[in-house]
Amino acid sequence: MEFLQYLSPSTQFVLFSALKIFAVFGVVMTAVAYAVLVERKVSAWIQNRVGPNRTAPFFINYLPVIGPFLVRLGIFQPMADGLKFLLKEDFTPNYVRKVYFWIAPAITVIPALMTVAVIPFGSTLGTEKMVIADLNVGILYTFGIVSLGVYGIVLAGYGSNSKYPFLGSIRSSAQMISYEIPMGMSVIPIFLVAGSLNLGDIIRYQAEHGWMILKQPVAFVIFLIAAFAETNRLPFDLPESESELVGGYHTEYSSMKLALFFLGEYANMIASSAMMVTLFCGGWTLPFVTALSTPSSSILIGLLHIGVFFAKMALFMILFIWVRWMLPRFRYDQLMDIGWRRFIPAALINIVVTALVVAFLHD
Amino acid sequence: MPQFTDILFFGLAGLVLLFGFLTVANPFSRNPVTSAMFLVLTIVSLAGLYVLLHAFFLAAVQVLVYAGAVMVLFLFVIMLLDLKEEEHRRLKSGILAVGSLAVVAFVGILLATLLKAKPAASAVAGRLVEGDTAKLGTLLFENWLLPFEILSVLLLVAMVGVILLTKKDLK
Amino acid sequence: MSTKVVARAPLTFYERTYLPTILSGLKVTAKHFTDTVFRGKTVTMEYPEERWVVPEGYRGAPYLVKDQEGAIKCVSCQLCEFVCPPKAIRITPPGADGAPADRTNAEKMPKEFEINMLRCIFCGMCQEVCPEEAIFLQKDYSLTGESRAEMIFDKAKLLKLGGTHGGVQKWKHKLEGAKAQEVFPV
Amino acid sequence: MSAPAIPAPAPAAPAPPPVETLTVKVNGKTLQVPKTHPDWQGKPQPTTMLQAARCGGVDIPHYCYHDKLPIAGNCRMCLVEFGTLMMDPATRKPILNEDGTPKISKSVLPYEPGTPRGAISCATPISPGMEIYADSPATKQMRESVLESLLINHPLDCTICDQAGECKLQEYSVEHGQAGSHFVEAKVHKPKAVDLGPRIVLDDERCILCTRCIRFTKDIAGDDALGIVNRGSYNTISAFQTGKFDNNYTLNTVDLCPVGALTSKDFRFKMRVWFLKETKSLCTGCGTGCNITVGSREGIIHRYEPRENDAVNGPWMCDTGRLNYKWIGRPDRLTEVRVNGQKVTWATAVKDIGSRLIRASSGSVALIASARQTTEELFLLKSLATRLGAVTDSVPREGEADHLLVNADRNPNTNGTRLTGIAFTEAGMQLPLIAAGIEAGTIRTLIVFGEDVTKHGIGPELLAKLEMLVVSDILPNATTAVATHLLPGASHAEKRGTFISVKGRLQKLTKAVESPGDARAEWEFLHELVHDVTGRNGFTSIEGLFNLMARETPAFAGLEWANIGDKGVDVKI
Repeated sequence: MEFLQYLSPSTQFVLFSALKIFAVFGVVMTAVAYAVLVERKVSAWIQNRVGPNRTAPFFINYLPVIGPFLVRLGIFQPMADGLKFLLKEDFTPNYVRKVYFWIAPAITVIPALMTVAVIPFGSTLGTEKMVIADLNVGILYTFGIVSLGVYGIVLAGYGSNSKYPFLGSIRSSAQMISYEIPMGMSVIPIFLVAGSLNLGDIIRYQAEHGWMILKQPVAFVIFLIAAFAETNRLPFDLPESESELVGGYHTEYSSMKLALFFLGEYANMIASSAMMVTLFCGGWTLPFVTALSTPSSSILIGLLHIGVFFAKMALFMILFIWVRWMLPRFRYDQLMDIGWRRFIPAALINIVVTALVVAFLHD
Repeated sequence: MPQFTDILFFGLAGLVLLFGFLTVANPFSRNPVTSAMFLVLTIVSLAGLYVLLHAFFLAAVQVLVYAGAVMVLFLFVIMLLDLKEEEHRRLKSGILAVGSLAVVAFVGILLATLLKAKPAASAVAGRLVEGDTAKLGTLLFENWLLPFEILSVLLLVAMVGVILLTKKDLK
Repeated sequence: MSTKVVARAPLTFYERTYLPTILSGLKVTAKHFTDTVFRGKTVTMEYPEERWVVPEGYRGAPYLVKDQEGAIKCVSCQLCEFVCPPKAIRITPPGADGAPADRTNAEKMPKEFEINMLRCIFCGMCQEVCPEEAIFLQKDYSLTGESRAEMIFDKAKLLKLGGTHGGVQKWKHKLEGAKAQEVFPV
Repeated sequence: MSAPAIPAPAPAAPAPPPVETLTVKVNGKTLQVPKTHPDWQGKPQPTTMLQAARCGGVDIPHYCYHDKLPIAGNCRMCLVEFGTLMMDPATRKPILNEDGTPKISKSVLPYEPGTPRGAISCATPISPGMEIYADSPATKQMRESVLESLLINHPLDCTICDQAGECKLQEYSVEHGQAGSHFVEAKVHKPKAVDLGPRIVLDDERCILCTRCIRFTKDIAGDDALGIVNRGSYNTISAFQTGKFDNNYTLNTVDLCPVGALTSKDFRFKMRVWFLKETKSLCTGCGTGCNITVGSREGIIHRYEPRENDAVNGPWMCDTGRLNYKWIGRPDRLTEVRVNGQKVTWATAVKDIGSRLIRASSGSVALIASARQTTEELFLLKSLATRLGAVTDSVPREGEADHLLVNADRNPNTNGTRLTGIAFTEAGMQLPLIAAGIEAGTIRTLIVFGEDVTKHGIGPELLAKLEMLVVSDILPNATTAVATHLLPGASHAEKRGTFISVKGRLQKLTKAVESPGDARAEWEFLHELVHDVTGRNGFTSIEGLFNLMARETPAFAGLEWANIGDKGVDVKI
C-alpha cells in the first residue's frame, strides 16, 4: 500500500471512488439476486411450501453435509435464474415503439443504482470514507434520482404500445408522483432535527442523540409506506397488478429486458432500505456499543460497521418481502386517498410541530 | 483541474443546446413523447451545468421538480390525450417573419446583457460556494422574503383559479 | 325472493388505521412461516422422490389393450375417432386388402392407430364409447416428450403401454359357437 | 329404365290433368291420396298403404320394399294395423255411427277377433275410407316382434360391419325395436366373408333375406345370377346358377341391401360412412351423366354412390363408373405450373401465355379442347379461340353401349363442345386439318386441354415444330411431356361447373375435394387468360360465368345458375 502515498490526491480520489463504485455495484447486484431468492424462499415458507431447492452445481457433490444443505436452501438458484434470463429468447413484438421499448429497462435500472451513490454504508476504512459521493445535499440528490425512475416504467408502457402495459404505466406515474410528495415531506423534520442535509451528518447525529425512528416515528411510518409505493411493492403494486393488468408495464417484455425491470425493482428496494437505515435507524452505528457508534480507527471495526449496516438493511428487505405475502393489493382510489388525504397532511403537521419544537428548544 | 471542468462545461452546454433543439425541431421524429423526453434530457443536462457551478441544491431541485415531477405530468397528459404524430404544418411567411423577429430580439437582449455584465456579477454565486443550503435559505428568507412570499401567493392564486375553472357546477 | 340490504357497519378509527388487518395478516403469515421452517409442515410434494397416489377414477392417457391371449381387441370401428372431442385419435382402417386381424373371427383390425397426446384432453369418451373394450384410460400422469412428433403415440406404443385387459372375448365365443354347430350346408 | 321424366320447369307448361283421388285416414288424419302410383316399371298401379302413408308424411319402416323394384312383401317389417269401412252387405253403403261418421271395422284375426291383424302395407292397396294406424300400440308391437325375429340370428357385429351408420337394421332397432331379445338358444352361424363376385363380399349371417338384391339383378340388371338356397334357418343368398356375380351393375346391390350382408370389396374396411362428406356430383365415365354422391374425407375420395334422379339414372349406376375415381388421388398428378420446364407461379404463366397470344397472328393458333371439360371452360376456350381466329376441335371417344345406363359416347360433355361451338357436328373432324397446319407451318401455337393429342394424329414430331404448346391436363402423358406451358388442371371432383349429357340434360358439379399442389380448376385461370387476351370481363365466380354463358349461347337461353337445381334441366340440343 506504500505506492498510494506517491499518488496525487486527485488520482487517489479517482482510484478509490472507482474501487468503491465497483464494490458497491457488485454487492448491490449480488444482493438483488439473493433478494429474489429470499423472496421466493420466504413466500414459500409463508405458504407452507418448500421453495427453490434443486439447483446444484457439479462441485456440490464434494461437500458432504453442508453441500446438500445449501442446495436445500437454494443458494445456487440465483445463478440458474440469471443464466436463464440470459439464455431466454429476447422477443420484441413487431408493433412496439422500438427505441422506447429498448431503452425503458435501462432507464429503470440506472436511477435505482445511482441512488446508492450517496449512502454511507460504513464509517471509514483506513482513511477512506465509506460513501461514494459525500454530498452535502445527499437526500435531495436521492429524491431527484428516484424521481427519474418513473420514466423507465412510463416509457415501457408507452413503448409496448399495448393497453395493459399502458394502463400500468399511467397508474405508476400517478402513483409515484403522488407518493414522492409525502416521502419528501416526511424527511424534512429529520433535517430540522439534525441540522444538515448530509447523510453522514445525520448518522453522526443519531450516534450521539439516539435513533431518529424514536424521535420521528410519524416521519418513519410515512417514509416506510411511501417507500413501498415508490418501489411498486405490494400492497401498492398497482402498475403490475397481475390480476387485472396481466403484468402491467412489463407485460410485453421477455428475457434480459424483463430481468432488468426486476433488477430495478429490487435495487430500488435496496436503496429504500439503505435510506431508511441511514435516516431512521442510525446507519452503521449500534447503540450502547461505543466502538460501533464512533468512526472506526481500525480496518476490522470499519468492516464491522459495514456489516452492521448490511444487517439492518437486510431486516428492512425482509420486511418488504414479508409485507408482500401478508397484505392484499389496495384499490387505486384507496391508494390515492391515502397518499393525498392522509400522508401529506400528516407530514405537513409533522413538519410544523417539529419546527416549533426545534425553535422553542433552541431558544 | 480547470481544463477538465471547461471540457465538462462545453460538453454539457452543447448537450443542452442539442437536446433543446431536438425538443422543438426534431428532424427524425415528430412524436410529442420524443419531444418531451428530449426536454427531460435538456433539464438533466442543465442540472449538470448547475453542478459545475457548485449549485448542488439547485441541481438536485432542478432534477427533482422539473424532470421528476413536471415532465412526468407532461408525459402523462400527452399519453392520455393520445396525441398522434404532429402533422407537418406549412410555415406561413408572416408567422415566419414574426418568429424570426422574436428570436433576433431575444438574442439581441441576451447579448446586450452579457456584454454589459461584469465578471464581478457572479459574486452571488461565489457566496453560494459548495451549494450551501443554509446560505441559500438565509438569502431567500431574509434578503428576498417579500418577493418570495408574493410569488407563493401568486401560485396560490393560480391554484385557486385552476380549481375554479375545472369545477363543473358552481353554486 | 326479496333482497335484504344489510347496512355495512362503519369502520372505527382503530380499524381505519388498517392496523388490525395488518396485525392479523402478520399473525397468519408468521404462523405459517414458523410452521414451515421449524415444524416442517409443508404441502409441497417433492415430485421425483415422492410420488403421487393416483386416486380411483383418475383419467389418464388412453391406451389400447390386448386380451388375455395377446390379441389386439380393437376392431377399427372408429367410434372413438368419431366421438373424440379434440380429434386426437386417428385410425387408419385396414382397407380391403389389409392384413387380417390377429384375433379369430373378427375380420378387422386397425392398420394404424394414433393418439395425439398433445391434443388429448383425457375426457374418457373413447373408453366410454368403445364397444370392444379395447381402449382404456390409464393412470399415467406425466406424459412428456421432447418433440411434437414424439407425443403422437402409434399403435405399437399404445399397445405396449396399455398392457392386457381381459374380457368376454366375444369374437372367440362366436367362433366356438359356430364350430359347435354342424357343418353349414352351402 | 322407364322411369317418368320430371318435366323441365317451363313457364307455359299446361296444367297437369286432374288426378283421381281416394280419401283415407292415416294416423287419424284425413288425406286425399291419388288412386294410383307408378310401380317399378312406371305403370300405374293401385296405391298401397305404404305409399298412402308416405303422402301423409308418415314413413312406415320397410326392408324388402323398394320403389324401383317389384314388390315381394317378405320381410314383414311394414306390417300395420288398419281398418276398413263397414259395409252394409245389402246396400253396399257404409254403415254410419249415430254421429254420422262411418263405422270402421278394424282388421282382426278371423279365429281370434280380439287380436288385431296387421297387413303388409307395401303390398296392400288402399280402399276408400280406409284407416291406417301407423303408430298404434298394435302396430308398434308388430314391429318390435318382427325386428326381434329378424335379429334372432344376426351376429351383431356392427363394429366391423361396413354398413354401420347407414344400416336400416340399426336405424329401425333404435326407432322401433326393443333392447332385449327373448332368444336364448345358440345362433345359427352362417358363412362369413363369402366371395360372391369380383366386387361383392357377402356376409350371410347379417342377411335378412329381403331379396332386394335378387330382384334387382334379375329384373333390372337382367342377369338372373342370385337366388336363395337351403331351407329354413339355413337360407343363404348364393350365385347359384352361374356361380359368378359379375355383371356391370353388381354394386347397386350393396346400395340396395338394407343391412350389411352385401358389401363392396372396393370400399370394404376403408372408412366408416359417418366420416364421409357427401358432395353432389356427376359421373364422367360416359355421356349418360349419372348423378352421384361423392363420399370423401379430408380430401381423399372413398367412394361414389348413385344419387337418385329419375330423369337420368334412377337410383342406379354402373360399376365401371362407380369405381372410376381412383385416378383423382394418384400421386403422379400434375401439381406444378411449368413454363419451358421451369416451375413458375400461376400469375407469371398466365401473363406470359396472354402476352404471347395477343401477338400471335390470326389463324396461327389452334385449340384442342376436351369433351371432359365443363361447359363453362369450353365457353371460355371458345371465346379465346374466337378472338384469336383459331381452329378448334375436341376428341371423340366411343365405346360400347349397354341396355341400361352405359352410353356409347364415353365423353361426358360432347353436347357441351357442340353447344359452345368448340366442335360443330362431328367431333374430331378438324384434327387432321390442325395436323396439316402444323406440318405446313401455318399453325405455330397449339392449345390443348385435357387430351393426349399424340394419340389422335398429332405426334411428338409435329408438336416439336410448334412455337408454343399450351397444355392443361390432370395426369401426365406424352403431350404434357413436351408442353412449353404446362398448366395443372382439376378433376371434376375438384371444381364446379356443368356438363350436358347426351340426352341434353344440363347438370351441375360440386366441389368435393381440394386440388393437389398448385393445380387449379381450369375456368379459374382461363377467365384470367380470357380477360388478358380479349379484355372481356373475366368472371371470378362460376355463377357469374355460367350466367354470362347462358346469355350468350342460344341453347341456354333463359337459364341461370341458381335455377339449375340438383337434378339439372333439359336443354335443346
